[in-house]
Amino acid sequence: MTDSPRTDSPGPNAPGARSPERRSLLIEEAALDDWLRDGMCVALGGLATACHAMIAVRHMVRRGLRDLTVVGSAVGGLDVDLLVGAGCVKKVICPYVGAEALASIGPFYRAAAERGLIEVWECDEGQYYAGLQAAGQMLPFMPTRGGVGTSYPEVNPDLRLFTDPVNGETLVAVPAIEPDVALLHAAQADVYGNVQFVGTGYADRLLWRAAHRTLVQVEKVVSNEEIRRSPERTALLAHGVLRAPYGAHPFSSPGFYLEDRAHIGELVEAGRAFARRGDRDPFERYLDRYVRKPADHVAYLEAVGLRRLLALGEY
Amino acid sequence: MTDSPRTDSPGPNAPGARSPERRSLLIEEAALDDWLRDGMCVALGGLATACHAMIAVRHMVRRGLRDLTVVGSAVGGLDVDLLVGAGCVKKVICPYVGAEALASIGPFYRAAAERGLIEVWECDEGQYYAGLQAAGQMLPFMPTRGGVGTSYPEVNPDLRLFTDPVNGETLVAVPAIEPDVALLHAAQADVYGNVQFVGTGYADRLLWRAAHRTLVQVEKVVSNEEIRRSPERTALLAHGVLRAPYGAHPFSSPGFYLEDRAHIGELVEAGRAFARRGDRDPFERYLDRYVRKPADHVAYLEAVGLRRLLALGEY
Amino acid sequence: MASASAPPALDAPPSTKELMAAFLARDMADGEEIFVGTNLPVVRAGALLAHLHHGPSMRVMVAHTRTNLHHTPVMEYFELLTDWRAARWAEAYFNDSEIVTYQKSRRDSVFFVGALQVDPFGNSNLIGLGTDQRRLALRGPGAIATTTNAAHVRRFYLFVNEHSPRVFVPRCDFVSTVGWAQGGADARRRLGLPGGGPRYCVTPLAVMDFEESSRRMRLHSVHPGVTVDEVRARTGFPLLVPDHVPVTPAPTAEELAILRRRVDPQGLLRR
Amino acid sequence: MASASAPPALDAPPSTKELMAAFLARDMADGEEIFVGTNLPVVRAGALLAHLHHGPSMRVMVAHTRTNLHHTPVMEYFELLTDWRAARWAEAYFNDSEIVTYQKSRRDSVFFVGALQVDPFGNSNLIGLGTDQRRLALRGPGAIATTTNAAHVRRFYLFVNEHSPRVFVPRCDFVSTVGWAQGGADARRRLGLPGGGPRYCVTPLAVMDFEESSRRMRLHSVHPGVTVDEVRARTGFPLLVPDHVPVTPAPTAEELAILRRRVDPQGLLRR
Repeated sequence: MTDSPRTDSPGPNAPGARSPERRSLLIEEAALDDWLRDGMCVALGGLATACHAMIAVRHMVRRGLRDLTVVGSAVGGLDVDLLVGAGCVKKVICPYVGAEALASIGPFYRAAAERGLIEVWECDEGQYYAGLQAAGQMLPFMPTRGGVGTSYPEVNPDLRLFTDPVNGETLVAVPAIEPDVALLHAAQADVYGNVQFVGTGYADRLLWRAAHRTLVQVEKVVSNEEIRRSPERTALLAHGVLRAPYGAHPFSSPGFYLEDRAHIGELVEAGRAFARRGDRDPFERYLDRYVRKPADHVAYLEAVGLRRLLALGEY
Repeated sequence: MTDSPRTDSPGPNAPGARSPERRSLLIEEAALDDWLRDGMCVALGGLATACHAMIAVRHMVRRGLRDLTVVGSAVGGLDVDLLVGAGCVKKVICPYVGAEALASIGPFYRAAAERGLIEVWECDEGQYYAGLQAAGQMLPFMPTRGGVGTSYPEVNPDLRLFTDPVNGETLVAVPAIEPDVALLHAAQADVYGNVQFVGTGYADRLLWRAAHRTLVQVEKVVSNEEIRRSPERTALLAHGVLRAPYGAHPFSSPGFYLEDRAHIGELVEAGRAFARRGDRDPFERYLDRYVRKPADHVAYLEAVGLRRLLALGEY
Repeated sequence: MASASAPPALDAPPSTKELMAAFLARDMADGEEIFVGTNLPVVRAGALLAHLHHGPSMRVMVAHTRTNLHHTPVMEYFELLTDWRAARWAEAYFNDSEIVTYQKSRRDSVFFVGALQVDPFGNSNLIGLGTDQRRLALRGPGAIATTTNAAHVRRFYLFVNEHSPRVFVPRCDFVSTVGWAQGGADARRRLGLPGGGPRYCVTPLAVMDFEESSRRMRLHSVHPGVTVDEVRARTGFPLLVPDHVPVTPAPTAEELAILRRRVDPQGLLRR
Repeated sequence: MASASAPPALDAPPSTKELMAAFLARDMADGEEIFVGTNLPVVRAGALLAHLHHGPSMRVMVAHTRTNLHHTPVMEYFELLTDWRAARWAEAYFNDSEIVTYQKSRRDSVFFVGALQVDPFGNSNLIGLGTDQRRLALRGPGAIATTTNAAHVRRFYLFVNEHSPRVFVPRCDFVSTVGWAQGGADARRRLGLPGGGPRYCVTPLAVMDFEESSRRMRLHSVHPGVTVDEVRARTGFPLLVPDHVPVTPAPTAEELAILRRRVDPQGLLRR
């Protein structure tokens, strides 16, 4: 994760090929295979119980990807837990994995971490964001004060105490966190990758800045003219756009739907059955029903049921 | 400028005194005296020929403030030049002072710098922003790569080369740039200090983050309800708000008026008369007419003339 | 969302949680920045009570927005950090990464830190229990932003829901948040931490503070019906105890009325 | 704003500035990020010509906005960096501090660097002339963002309006922007600079590049009517000169038509 900065270009329209018109960045769900590979460092956007890129997450589980380094959001959700439960994850980089009141800690994550099955890159949010800042700024590290006097430099040897060259203070040096790809979920984008959120977009912009490439699921694909109507809302420029109505389900999508607590409860109970009793059956049933059997996102939504989806009311 | 972080609070509503209702942060122009003192480090917002807090700048000239350290904007404008010409400035911290095609470099600034009458804290924009970032993050320094291999560490000893503690790369350490006060000009705010820009607001948000206190001139004071109609536009929380229609004149104010090129030309010519011929009379006449004689901002606008102001058309 | 149960009567005696909320509220000053956290009803209620009772100019941070609720008749309870319905009150949004990174903007902020373990100097642990980070006996929820925030904010409060020797330990297995470090009046300054440190530690039994010269934990007050000996027995290290230990003061009728009518009509503090 | 003069006829021969703009345009690839600078009409025209001629997916940065102008019939000329009227084209805004700080978002960016002085390795100076920074004989405009941008962007172009021994010097009084440092194929890598460095130096007389192993400045082409000896004489250090030096190719009719009808109907490149 501390690769030196790259000078090759994975830009939205990698130079070279000529095209008579502006290129569309819209991808089909099946093309996710071109984005995701075993062993990658994958950043997952959103926060806690909101706005995780669940089409991409379920795709990784469906394909049985392995050895992923997952950069969860600063308050990582059960998107991370699902990937850990499915055995896709080697290492987790984020300060928290859970769903607050719905699950104070992700059950698969806790079990795997306690058993040493995954590596946890221990950090708090300040350190986590410092590492992403370093990557976005093409710097090898970023200083931060949070962590001085704590156990963090012991439990995470990547966090090094150093003496600042200006005032001589002791600070923590956080190495760059550089995801290969950031997987985000947003309100809308045009086919050229102009992404707009409803609300703050959490730290998705920083994940975009830090990552090599960014794929954004959107509730709606809108016209370029619609984007130009409110350019101040454009938060980032994606490298790929995936049409994804209800694509954050079972998590919430600001302005569109609230979290599906019943579905999240189903997932949490499956995790707890495994973590507490070693019983993996409920999770396997969950995976069969919601991940393996549905061939694509719309089939997943059908498995969830339209009645349920439409009940995840707006305000 | 590398003070260690402060723990005292200059917050918008400094705790202590009780108040039955939410406190208004609106100030009168005369109260600028409470904000500005000899020897201060003063940050000036806007960029190039736009959005400088000219009521505050003219106030400093009128009061004859001395020994200011001026943190100009990243592309500093003739706001800085005016202060230098009036003898208020000891040190300038910014990568540029001028007005682009209207004056490739500020004439007073050039003359004073070449004669050693002011200290120039030599930097490029990357270093400048790194120093402000450090202040906003309460860190003693921020690393940057821009400047490695250049003369900057020689011409500005505050910019120190150091070996990064993670990868061993040579980087530049920029000390925190911590203004005592940031003086900004924006589109609108409510009396509680919620400031909204038209357009990007340049780097004003970063100046706000770095500075101890922030005073914002606004074209319009609007209701709190108006602010709440578009909370996503609220960019910063000022410590003081000054009602300031045409308050950036002779510079532009996005969405309100363009720059007054004739007036800027008058100022530039006065500067050039001094810089080239040692003739200070045109500048003294300028100061008499536009700074010393007008007792306040409205009197200044009257000196400029309503006909001129209303001709600085919108698009 | 709002509970269907009737709001508690105003003349019912205060619950321990209401008492704790009122204690916290009184310690917060007007103009400060407060975080209305999720999943911590007492902390939420304390912050909002301060705002409504004596803090009309407080900055209220709720679910990635900043607002002022001084004239909001009844506070809706948002259980989740990302509940975007709270944006209906927003004066501004704030970005999660910016709020943690730009600590200078939070010089007036007060903050709350939970813990699995707390030591005699108010250092605390959210990382987990055990000796080897790679094989924790119990993985904690993690520090979230408490490490960085507690290093910088004006002051913070330790808040734990269980007062027992499991929580109050002579030495934390791991320290995720610095309190008064190794002790001494200038303990934090020596580490270069600009924030004011922990002022109080609030539990269901008592309130503790930190003695000024040693920065050791000291009993500040006991809640009604709790004895000093009980607190001592349930604290896993020697607590400094002054000659006279007052009882944590009860909320006034005005405070109770605000709590029950506007802040917590759902009655979360009485469960 | 738009000039009142009639656009130049399409059959008039190209001016030197038009030639320079066309050279720059051909070197820019589709998908790259280009800055439509102010106060540099040739650079502006080169970037926009590339966009309209063969770069429909370029990212066009103009006056703190990002846009795409592929279908915009005629480009308005904005003289000032802060001209907010350019926002009428915006797909996004960009913040001045973010664009300089977050260099990773600009991996596809190409950039232009002006100079008071340029040395044989393409290092350049915008700080000023003299020996003592505190008493410069001539204070330059300053590096603006060129130091940091040139360290990071995909590649950059040195662009000077005067080709003379005053500008092309054996050693710059100060270096504000690194080109190929002390020379050698890996000169920039040794300094840890991730960007691709200067590809061409474009002047009113000629185009220079940098020989691959030494990274010394080499004559690439001379503009029509200019001799190699003339360029040598007006360069203050020995220039590498290959056996055959081509003439900088003239714009095609298609390129000229785009330049004169859509990019520069004001005729700034013909003054």
